[in-house]
Amino acid sequence: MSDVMFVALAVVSTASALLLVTRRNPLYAALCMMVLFGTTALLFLKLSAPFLAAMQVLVYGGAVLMLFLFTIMLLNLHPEELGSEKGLTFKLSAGILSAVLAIFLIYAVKFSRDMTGGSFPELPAGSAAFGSAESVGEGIFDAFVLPFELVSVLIVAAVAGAIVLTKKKL
Amino acid sequence: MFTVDNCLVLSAVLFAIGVFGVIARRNLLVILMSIEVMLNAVNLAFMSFARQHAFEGGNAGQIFVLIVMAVAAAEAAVGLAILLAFFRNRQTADADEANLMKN
Amino acid sequence: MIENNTIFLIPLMPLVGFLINGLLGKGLRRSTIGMVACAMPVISFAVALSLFIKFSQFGLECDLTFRQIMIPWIGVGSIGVPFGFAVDHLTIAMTLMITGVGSLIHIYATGYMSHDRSPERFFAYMNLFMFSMLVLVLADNILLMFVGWEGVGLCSYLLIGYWYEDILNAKAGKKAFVTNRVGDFGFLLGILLIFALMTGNGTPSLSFAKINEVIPKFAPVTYEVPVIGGSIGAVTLICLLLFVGAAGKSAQIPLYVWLPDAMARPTPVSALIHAATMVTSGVYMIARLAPVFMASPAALSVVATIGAVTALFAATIAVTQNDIKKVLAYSTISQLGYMFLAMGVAAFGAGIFHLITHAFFKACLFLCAGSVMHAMAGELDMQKMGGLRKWMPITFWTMLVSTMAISGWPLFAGFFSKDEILWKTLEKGMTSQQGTLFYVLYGIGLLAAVFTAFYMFRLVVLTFLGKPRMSEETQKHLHESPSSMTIPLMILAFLAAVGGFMWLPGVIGHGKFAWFHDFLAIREPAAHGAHDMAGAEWTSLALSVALALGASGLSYLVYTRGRSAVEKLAKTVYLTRAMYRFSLNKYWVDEIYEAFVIKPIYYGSIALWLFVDVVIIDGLVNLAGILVKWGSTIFRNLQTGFIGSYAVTVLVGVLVVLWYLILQVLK
Amino acid sequence: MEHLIAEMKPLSPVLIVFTGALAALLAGVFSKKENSYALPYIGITTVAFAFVALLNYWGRGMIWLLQGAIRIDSFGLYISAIILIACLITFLASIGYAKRLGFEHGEYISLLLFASGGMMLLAMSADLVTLFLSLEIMSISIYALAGMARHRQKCNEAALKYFILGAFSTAFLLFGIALIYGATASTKIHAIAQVQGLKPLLVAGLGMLIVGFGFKVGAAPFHVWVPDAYEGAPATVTGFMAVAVKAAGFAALLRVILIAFPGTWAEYWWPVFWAVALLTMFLGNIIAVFQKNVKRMLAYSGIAHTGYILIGLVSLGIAGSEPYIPGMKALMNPIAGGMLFYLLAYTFMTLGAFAVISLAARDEDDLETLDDFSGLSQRKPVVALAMAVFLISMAGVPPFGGFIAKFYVFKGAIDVQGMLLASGVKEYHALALAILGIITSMFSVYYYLRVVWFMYFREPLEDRPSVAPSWGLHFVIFASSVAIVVLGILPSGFFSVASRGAEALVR
Repeated sequence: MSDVMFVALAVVSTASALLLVTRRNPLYAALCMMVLFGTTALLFLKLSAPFLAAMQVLVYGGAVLMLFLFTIMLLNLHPEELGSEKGLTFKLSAGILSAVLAIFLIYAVKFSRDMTGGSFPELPAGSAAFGSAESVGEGIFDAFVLPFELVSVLIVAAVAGAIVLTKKKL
Repeated sequence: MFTVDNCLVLSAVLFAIGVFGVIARRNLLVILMSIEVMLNAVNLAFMSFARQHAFEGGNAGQIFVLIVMAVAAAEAAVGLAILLAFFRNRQTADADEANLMKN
Repeated sequence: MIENNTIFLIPLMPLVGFLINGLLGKGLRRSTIGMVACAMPVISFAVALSLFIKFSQFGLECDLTFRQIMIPWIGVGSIGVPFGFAVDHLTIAMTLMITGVGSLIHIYATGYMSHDRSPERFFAYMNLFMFSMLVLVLADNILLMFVGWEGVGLCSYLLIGYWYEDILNAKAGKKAFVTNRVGDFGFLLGILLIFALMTGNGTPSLSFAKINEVIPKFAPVTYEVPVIGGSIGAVTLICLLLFVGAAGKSAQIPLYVWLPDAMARPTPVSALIHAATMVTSGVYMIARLAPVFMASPAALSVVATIGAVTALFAATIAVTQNDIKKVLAYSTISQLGYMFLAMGVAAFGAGIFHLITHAFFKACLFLCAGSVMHAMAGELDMQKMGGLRKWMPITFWTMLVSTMAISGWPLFAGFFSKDEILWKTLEKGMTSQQGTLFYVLYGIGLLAAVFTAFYMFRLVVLTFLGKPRMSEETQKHLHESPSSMTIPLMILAFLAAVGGFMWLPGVIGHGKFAWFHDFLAIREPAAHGAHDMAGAEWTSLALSVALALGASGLSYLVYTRGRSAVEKLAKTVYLTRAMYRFSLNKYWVDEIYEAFVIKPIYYGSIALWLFVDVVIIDGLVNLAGILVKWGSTIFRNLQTGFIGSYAVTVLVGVLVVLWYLILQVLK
Repeated sequence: MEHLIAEMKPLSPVLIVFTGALAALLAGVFSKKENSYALPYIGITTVAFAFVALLNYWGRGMIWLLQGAIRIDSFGLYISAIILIACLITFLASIGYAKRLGFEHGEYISLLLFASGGMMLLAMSADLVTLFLSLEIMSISIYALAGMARHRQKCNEAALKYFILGAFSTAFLLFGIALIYGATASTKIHAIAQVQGLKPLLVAGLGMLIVGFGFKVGAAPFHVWVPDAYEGAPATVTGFMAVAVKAAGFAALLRVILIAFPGTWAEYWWPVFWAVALLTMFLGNIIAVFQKNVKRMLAYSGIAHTGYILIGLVSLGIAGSEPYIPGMKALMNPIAGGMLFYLLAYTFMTLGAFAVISLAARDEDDLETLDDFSGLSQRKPVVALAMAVFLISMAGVPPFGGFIAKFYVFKGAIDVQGMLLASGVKEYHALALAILGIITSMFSVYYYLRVVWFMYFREPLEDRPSVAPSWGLHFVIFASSVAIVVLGILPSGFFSVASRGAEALVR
């Protein structure tokens, strides 16, 4: 059951990613992105990380996707304004290079079987130790308190940057 | 099927698809989305490693996933802001139009 | 090693002059600019003189060094490379020459540049050059010498800017650039290798004293050369690398091509940089590192061979040039060849001796040429001169004196110094095991001396004697140069006449009148059984005197009387019946002469020049230029400006890195 | 909570910088537009305070913070000092310039400070989580800074290209970190070195890290963004990008590579850097030759300088490879010190040169084409002299700082080669690098001198009105040229500081 679900999720996410990068209209691409983020959230759930799955939906679905949709609306490109795309040869060679990258990565993974070969370790039943909000929160406020603070710095910097670049009048 | 390396393979494939999107597309919005796909793929890899190392090394993997999400959001914000500034000056969202400087 | 804290004044003064003229020059009056620029080298000269007097107080044979460490410079390990100056006999001789001749040239330049647009820039660079040159000479370590080395090169380039719009379009600039870069590359690599060896030896110092002490010990060490499969001695490698540097700076084969082109600069620059000082720094460097070079006979042979070949090669080219400064340029290359020949036969003292006498007569020659140009409104072509003696007596006589000096007329400076080199070469041939090489080199040297006398007298005759060939208009404006120009000429001519008495040959002075030789005190191998060779030395002396006089006379006759000269020559030399028949058939003789002497020399010279200079060297320089341009264009075009292509480049980089690393791990 | 505050104390330089960034942001929002001239002074004050706080920790040994997320050591402090100097010079140069180009906002000052804080943290990070985050703080601020002059098309384009390629390479870096985390179950840099085995995964991660950092420092073939981003960005930002991003990138690269992948790992990574360094030196120099735009030429020259610094890293790799050659270890500290010295000399040369470029040529354009430079010596003799000093120093001509820096780096390679030969290893990689380095730097004189040429031997063009530079710009140009001369004449003291900085990585 678990395997079937994984395969299904993998197929859906790969398909949506492929559609994303091939759709001409960015609006369709954004919709594909939504599907991809959703399947990723489900995969996180399968990986016993409910908190992160929730965050995935909130951050990606709520923030990132919305940003993209707003921008698409702001630009308001008509289909005829989309412009031309790269030539077929360029796309083909890009595809080949990307495929080679995937093969290399898979190669690296498969040749490290002694480490990655097995299935995931069993988590003690009923415990919320691994992927729960408590356990992640504990990490955030203990060992990773500095990164957590730095995230806030990062977001302030990003907001400042975004404002200064886009505000009409300063 | 649901093993560590298959999760990683899925992540690698998604990553490569994102790479393809960045390279082969001219629409800046799609390029930005492809970058999000790459980051998403990385998150998947982190999550599967975190699940595998559930009993060692603390929660570093999951924290990383969280941080990558924040970074992705920040990058999207700045990236779209740059895109908007570009669009205002040029009236286009075509990456290949950004070709004033070369050689 | 005696501490002395006045040495720094010698290079400091020109630096001060540079700063004054460079920063304030715009607001100063012309006369003030000239005054400042001349005063500085003169003060340096005075300081150097005071140091020289100190040396004399210790006695000439005393081997001592004054040293002044200003500040620690580059710290590496326990001992650093200091920013310091050291003055020994060799240095003080060079310093006196540079500041003395330099001062004279500066004084001359105040007259020569009197109509220039912006003399402050010119004098600022001249002073900056003096500063760099003095740093080069006074440096107590090889790294500081490199600083001066690069500094003089830089000033040399900067002075190209007087005549060219864009460094890229100036062929001269390009050639000077490429050849000097090649030279500097060798030099820097040599320094690094020395540093590596010194560090390996546990004496991480770069001072000349330490290098000369330690590096010769590495003579047995050899490195395998990976491609060829042979091996090369560590010291030989160092010497060859340093020699590449020296050849670049001192215009030796194959890196000489920039010097003739550099003649486009103002004449005082040519006199100072391209005759007296900068181009001799390669010779000085080898003399400075004499013990290192002594440890590698192979490298010395290379130096000697290149030197002798350059001497002959450049002299043959000089014979046919019509541009007065080009002749002098090739002559300089040729004389530098003599100096390297001296270095190569381990006659370091003789080489430096020739360096100094050469500075006198060659500076004088250049300045005379400048005087002529000054009068002729910049005309350089000797075909359009002639008869100038009438208008410019002082220039003529000073030029004649220096010409006799360079041609090796007895008792003039060049005679003593050049003959010393030739004799040492012959002596080496008679004493060393691979004598043949040195006999050949001696022969080449003699032949070059013949050519030297020939082309120099050709120059004098074409310029000053015979009928005036310039236009009426020009003739009206001919005049002798102002005294600010003629006085330096006379001083230099005087030095060129008597400078040789500093060092008389062994057979004449019997070792008593060779104080310059004693003074230099560079450890030369003692001449074996000098007395047995007195006969040989006399022969050599006589031979070179005869050749010099003969070639001068021939040249004089050929270029003054033309065909009738040949007739006359025939009469004086062959007083028999055969001569009479020659005389009868003078056209026939003339044709033989044309066919067998003039034409071969002429065409040979042209061919040599065309082939080596224009085809090979120019070709190489141009090829390098084309390759760079080509490469640049190709790689520039890869920078397409498209984001997608950039991302592809990055991705390809990723793939190559991953491919390499994964393969390495799986091995 | 108290212990947390106590623990944060050694981080005070970074915290001061971030506080200053927030202060500048708020000041920019709440102050009137006519008071905006005061904004750079907030930045200058902040940097001064941070510098004092930084000096306070110099020489105190290593301080581990927050469960090993941060290690404050001499290396991090040295790099932080370079970054603060760069930041200070950028502020000074921005006085007047920012107003002329219309970005005299609080956000500009604030983003510069955010970037600096991120870079300082990057240099101090001992944990990949912190490292990645500080890298992102730096990058995001710089992306925005590059596009700061919003109405200039080139500026938009520069930001766009830099952003897309930067995010692209960051994704690779991140994947690399993921693989390393997967292989070692740890994100602590020091812990990674303890792990054995699992090589393909770890080595793929290493490769991706090299790509990510190589991108930031502008090493070929990951240098593609450099020319366009440098040319398009405002001159002050370009200077900051060229110096601070490179210094921070090298800091992270050195720390990760030398601490997490020492010993047996060295023989995997040094050939990669060898090839990268070779390519970087070659490409940077050869493309720079025929550039007509000085700003772009300096971008390519910056690439070339990366190549020279990488020579040091390759030497370190060869020297650190197992099995150790006796005596090799003693060479490592001077080599790393040479690299750090190079970064310092590079800081002054580059920032000075870009400060000169930020002088106006026409209207709002920078002083960037060769024509703009013609006759500069007549219009602005002091500035032209300073520019000549910067360029000649970059070319590696003595007696300026750039020569000494190159000398240390090349000497390091030759020393390593000598040691190899002495112990009978017949490989010539270090020598090849040193020779190519010397050849290319010899030929680089060509394009640097060309600018000097235009400044001194061309007549000025008519249509280049002269704009009076601000006092800050004058001060920067003057101080940088003095610094370059001092670094050239009295390098010993600075080199010993640099070697102490390197002690934290290699002893």
